[in-house]
Amino acid sequence: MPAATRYLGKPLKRKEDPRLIQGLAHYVDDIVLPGLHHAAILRSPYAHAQIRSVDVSKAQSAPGVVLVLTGADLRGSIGAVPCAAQIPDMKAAPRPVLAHDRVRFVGEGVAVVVATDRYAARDAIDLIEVDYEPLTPVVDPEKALEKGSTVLYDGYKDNVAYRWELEGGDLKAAFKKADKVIKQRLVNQRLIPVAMETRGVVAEYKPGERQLTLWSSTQIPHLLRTQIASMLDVPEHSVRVITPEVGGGFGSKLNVYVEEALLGYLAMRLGKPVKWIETRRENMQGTTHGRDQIDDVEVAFKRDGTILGLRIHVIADLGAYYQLLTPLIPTLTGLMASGCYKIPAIRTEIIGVLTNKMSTDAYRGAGRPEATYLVERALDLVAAELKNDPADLRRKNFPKLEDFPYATPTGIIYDSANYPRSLDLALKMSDYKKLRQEQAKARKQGRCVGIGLSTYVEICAMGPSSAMPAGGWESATVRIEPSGMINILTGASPHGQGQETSFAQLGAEILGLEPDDVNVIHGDTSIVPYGIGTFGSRGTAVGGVAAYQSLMKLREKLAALAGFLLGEDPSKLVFADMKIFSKFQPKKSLAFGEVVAAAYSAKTLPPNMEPGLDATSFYEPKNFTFPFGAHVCVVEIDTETGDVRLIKYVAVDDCGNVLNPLLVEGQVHGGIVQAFGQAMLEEAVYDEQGQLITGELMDYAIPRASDMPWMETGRTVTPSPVNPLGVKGVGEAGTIGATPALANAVADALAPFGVRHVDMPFKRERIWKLMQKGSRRAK
Amino acid sequence: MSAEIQVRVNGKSYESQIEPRLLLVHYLRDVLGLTGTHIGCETSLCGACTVLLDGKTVKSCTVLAVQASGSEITTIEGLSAQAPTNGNGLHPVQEAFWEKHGLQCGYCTPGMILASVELLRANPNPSQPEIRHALSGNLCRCTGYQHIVQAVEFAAKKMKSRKR
Amino acid sequence: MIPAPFEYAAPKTLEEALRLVERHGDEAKILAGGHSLLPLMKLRLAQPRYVIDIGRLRGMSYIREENGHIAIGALTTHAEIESSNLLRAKCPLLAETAAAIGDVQVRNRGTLGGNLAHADPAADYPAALLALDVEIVAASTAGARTIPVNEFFLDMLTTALRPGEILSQVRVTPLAAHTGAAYEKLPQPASGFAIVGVAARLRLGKGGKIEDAGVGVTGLGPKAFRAEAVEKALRGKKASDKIFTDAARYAAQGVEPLADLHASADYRREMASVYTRRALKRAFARAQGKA
Amino acid sequence: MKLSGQYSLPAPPAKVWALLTDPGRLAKLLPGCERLDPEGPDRFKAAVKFGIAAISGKYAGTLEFFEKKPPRSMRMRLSGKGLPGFVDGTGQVELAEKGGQTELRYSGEAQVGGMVAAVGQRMIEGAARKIVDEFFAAAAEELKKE
Repeated sequence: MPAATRYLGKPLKRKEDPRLIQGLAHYVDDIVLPGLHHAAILRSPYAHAQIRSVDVSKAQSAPGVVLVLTGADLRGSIGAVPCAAQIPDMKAAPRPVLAHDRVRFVGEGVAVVVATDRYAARDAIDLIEVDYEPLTPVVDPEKALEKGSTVLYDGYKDNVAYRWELEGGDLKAAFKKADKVIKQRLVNQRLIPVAMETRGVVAEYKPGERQLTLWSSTQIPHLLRTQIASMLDVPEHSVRVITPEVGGGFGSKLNVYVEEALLGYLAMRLGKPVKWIETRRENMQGTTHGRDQIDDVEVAFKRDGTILGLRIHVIADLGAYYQLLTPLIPTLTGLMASGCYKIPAIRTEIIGVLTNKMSTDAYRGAGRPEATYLVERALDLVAAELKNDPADLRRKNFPKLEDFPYATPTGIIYDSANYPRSLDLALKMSDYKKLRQEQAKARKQGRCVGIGLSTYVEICAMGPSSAMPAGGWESATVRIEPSGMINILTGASPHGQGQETSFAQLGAEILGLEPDDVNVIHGDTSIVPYGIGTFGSRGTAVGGVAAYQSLMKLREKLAALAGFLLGEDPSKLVFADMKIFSKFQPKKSLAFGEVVAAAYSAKTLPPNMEPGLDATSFYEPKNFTFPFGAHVCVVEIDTETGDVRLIKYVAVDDCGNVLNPLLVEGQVHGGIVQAFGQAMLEEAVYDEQGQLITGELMDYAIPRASDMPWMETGRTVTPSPVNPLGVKGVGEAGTIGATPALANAVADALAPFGVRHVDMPFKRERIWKLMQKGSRRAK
Repeated sequence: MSAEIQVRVNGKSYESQIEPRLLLVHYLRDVLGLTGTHIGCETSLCGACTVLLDGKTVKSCTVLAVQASGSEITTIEGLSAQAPTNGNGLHPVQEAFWEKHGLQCGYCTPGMILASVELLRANPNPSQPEIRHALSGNLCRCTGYQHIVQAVEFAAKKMKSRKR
Repeated sequence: MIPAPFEYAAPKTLEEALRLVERHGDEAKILAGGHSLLPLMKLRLAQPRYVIDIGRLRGMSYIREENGHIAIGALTTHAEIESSNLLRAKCPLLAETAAAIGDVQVRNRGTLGGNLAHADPAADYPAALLALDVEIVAASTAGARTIPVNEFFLDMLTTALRPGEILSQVRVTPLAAHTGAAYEKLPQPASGFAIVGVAARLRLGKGGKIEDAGVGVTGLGPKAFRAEAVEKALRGKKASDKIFTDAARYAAQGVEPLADLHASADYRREMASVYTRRALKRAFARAQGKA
Repeated sequence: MKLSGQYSLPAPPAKVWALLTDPGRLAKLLPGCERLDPEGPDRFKAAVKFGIAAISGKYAGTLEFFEKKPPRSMRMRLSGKGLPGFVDGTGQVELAEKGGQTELRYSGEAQVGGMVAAVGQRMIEGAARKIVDEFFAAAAEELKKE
């Protein structure tokens, strides 16, 4: 990061906000085109059934209806949903755009109606008659593995999608050496991402230009374009994807969805623009879910608290089909199973299982929250067993500062860290010692208070291309327009993260301008160079670095030109206050705009210099980055009802250098509250028949303002050596760090009831039952 | 079947022939083109579709447009006309959300701002628990709410100083 | 989510509304604020052929004292009840219960009459109205009749309203002297509806003797009900924590609790006791002029 | 969803049996039943309007009796679908004589899907119970008339 910090590291107000707070921004559903048609999709009410027949005749003749198509009609016309994850010996589970023979989860599309307005399209859905032959649904992933279970796909002998193993270190020796081994089964329940804006697509085809334009609420416009072109079998350059404002993603819009291809197809077939906006119910049923692992953990340790080894067995419920990264997500759990500890030996075995449910895929943290959760719970189980303070036990197992870059037995290299520093700060901010004293007092009064701690590390800035299915680089073009205004075109397409501001800060800092002089353009594949997308906390740590590189290229060119015009050594030039001037003779100075004008007028250029000011960079990171932190929280449980109340939260996060602390704080807050959702409230519940019974926000609770106490946030700064900005990424940190802290607090609160572990979500009844059992035992 | 309605939206009068089943939120968005009001959950839980109907917040996904006939409606687009602004065309609550980073993806924001406006009208000096309680009908998945709470506190201060 | 088509009428007078309701029978649904009916219609679980919007009827939204009781018009919103000075002074339980419904936006729009006529087994009002022993007025072309609230809720989503009747008013007796009342609720975390909600009213005599008690329970079973066994266990006794705990044990007597993903029958039953005790304790504190 | 219960009916098992297997009379007793047409031996096509208050929908489906052991026991299968969703269930009915009357026990399991399952979860069991109660109350009335 440049030494000067006129704008970098400053809490600038966001540039994107004025349009958002005035209702002037445009999300997909706000786009209206002349002659716009509307699509609605009929979805299966069965989790598993054979389609005998579909009768669309009544729907076809309903008022306003233009076209009705079934899965059978589309067979062979559109490719299946792409899956970018390749795991050896993985079974295929491709999802057709509409089901044609068998439906495999509640909410799978069976037919589509296009009508002249939204209401007519919806009405016609009710007129389609489908004859289903119900099949036994496979819902529980453990039962799905049993012999004799119904199999989802003909031709397969079981529902195992794949088996994956990762072992590092000598696990046998570790367990042999151990004084003790603790086993625990941990369930990381299935979650629904619930971005406030559901998904939506508008597709328009211009036959003359042979141009298909898709507006989609997505995190990955370029990947989407490539995949849609392939699914529709049209040349990639005839597809343009535009992401307008995106109302939250959290990983659920990091995908290629059937509706995106379907709408493209419909627009091409009809020659009319068509819009489809997902209902909330469709969103709950048919946008990717997250987590859903059963983790059996064995931890081997010495009496003095040294952790020697971890054996992890994961059953990952993948759902019925693969979406873009479905099979890959659980493997990240294996990669990050070391946590921020020096654990000599780790073995992770994963069984991916196919069930009659919606696919799981990336959801804020994607595999890493599961890893952190299981490691942090394991540490607390050991601490409880040894009657050690959880903070002391953690400190004992941290790698030393001189161990960095630290290679884990899972095969990755942590770039930089100072775990004790963040832990110390969190303990200090929370007044941890006093909390423990107060807890002891509360317990004497019969109150049920728990303190939870987590120290975490996560993997960000996804990532080196060698580790990423579609490449791990990011692109940016910087264009300095003839008037001196800057456009940064980034391949990373943000959706709430605030890069229009932080990248403008970067541009202003490097070129000595004001942030208002810098405009950030993203999310249009026809304008912006190819990018990978915004996910895995890579927007700034990869996308930002690409922008930095392009800015530096232009700075160099401007310096060369200004040096030529001023007769000064370019390396002695300073960019500040909208001027370029000599460091030692400030009078040798040109206005920024003058130099830019010279580059465009091209009358006096140094020999061999091209006119214009335009630079594109593709930044390939040499490693991931590894943000870390320490969280402390306090919960109190109502002993009569089991109601868990969070009463204190302290988070210390280290995401390396920071471009805009306001944005970082916002990401941390949001992440913690999403973790609170998983810990306390959220669970996608399918009944035994595979019906999603948390199918609306009336039954799927997400956190409200009134659920949360004040969160105190602190930060340490350990720059990453991986990239020139020293940034690490922060989009998922809060979620990764907070979930185990909350779980540890609840387990700690329940310890007097003889409870060692309780699975999330900590719903009142579950806690109440444990307390009842515990009190009875005590009596 | 169609019905006739007359409404005043953001100070402008409209007369429309509509289907009686047309939801107010669709009327505002699709008929009048006021797309600042968003649809989040459709079950009157998330508050993204909040508008002011005769000065009171309602969830416009659970009101028929015909029910609003004869009423005065304010959407996010018309909010700034409701209060003295700082010359930047923003209502103090809008300014406060900007100042305190009370939004990320922005989708819940129009509803959240209108709910805050109603809160401050009823209670110009709310405590943090009062703010959290008053906004419990508005869901936000990005911010973790803390900056929103700070924004409402900031707006309260600002509105008091402007009245003086 | 879009409702199925229907025919719409917005009568201007109660008489006109009653004639329409009579004419269309069970093909019609009455729309007041719409916060019970519209969600069902949007899910297309309800597809009435006619919707009779009584929201424009004049003179059906009021809270006033008449003939020794407080009369509340059926179209009075939850927000109006929550903020009514008259109710806060003379029957704060109703204001407190109204404030526990949904959220600000819902309370601005939902009406007392709509809520009661819908008879959701987890609605908040019924608990309070049962504890207060109110009367419900049903209008029809034949005239008005009053229904004691204890006879009003018949079953899940089913009331004693007859075809052709419109709920027009609720009559509440102001709380007597030395009376305290409270509503305590365990909300369903997503929807805010009551998993269990208990309203308690206690009138104290000399020496802390409980002269009268009214306890209404919602959320527990298919319909809200008056917990008569609890009331019986309280009447004539001297108020104490112990008597509240003992009496609260009867909260679920004779009721087969509902079960869903948010709470099992057993848990609901236990929570009925816990919340009954909490409501009783708070009602008692209030009867003593505390809290 | 699992349902079970028992009823006392004012007639001996033979008469109850006759009633339960007579589609014409069943159609009259089943709440909301609009049609019950024989489609084969022990198999009927049904059109039913199920629901309570505002929440109601029309379902079309089949009712089947099997493993009939008159007048002691039988199993039945019921499937229906309509706009609000579908119901597929099987059940067992057992009749026992007690002082000239019949003690009837039933138990069954049903799969409910679609919109009803997703949002009406809280109410389904109560509604089902109510429908069964209404049916047997009507059956008792009918038997009394004989």
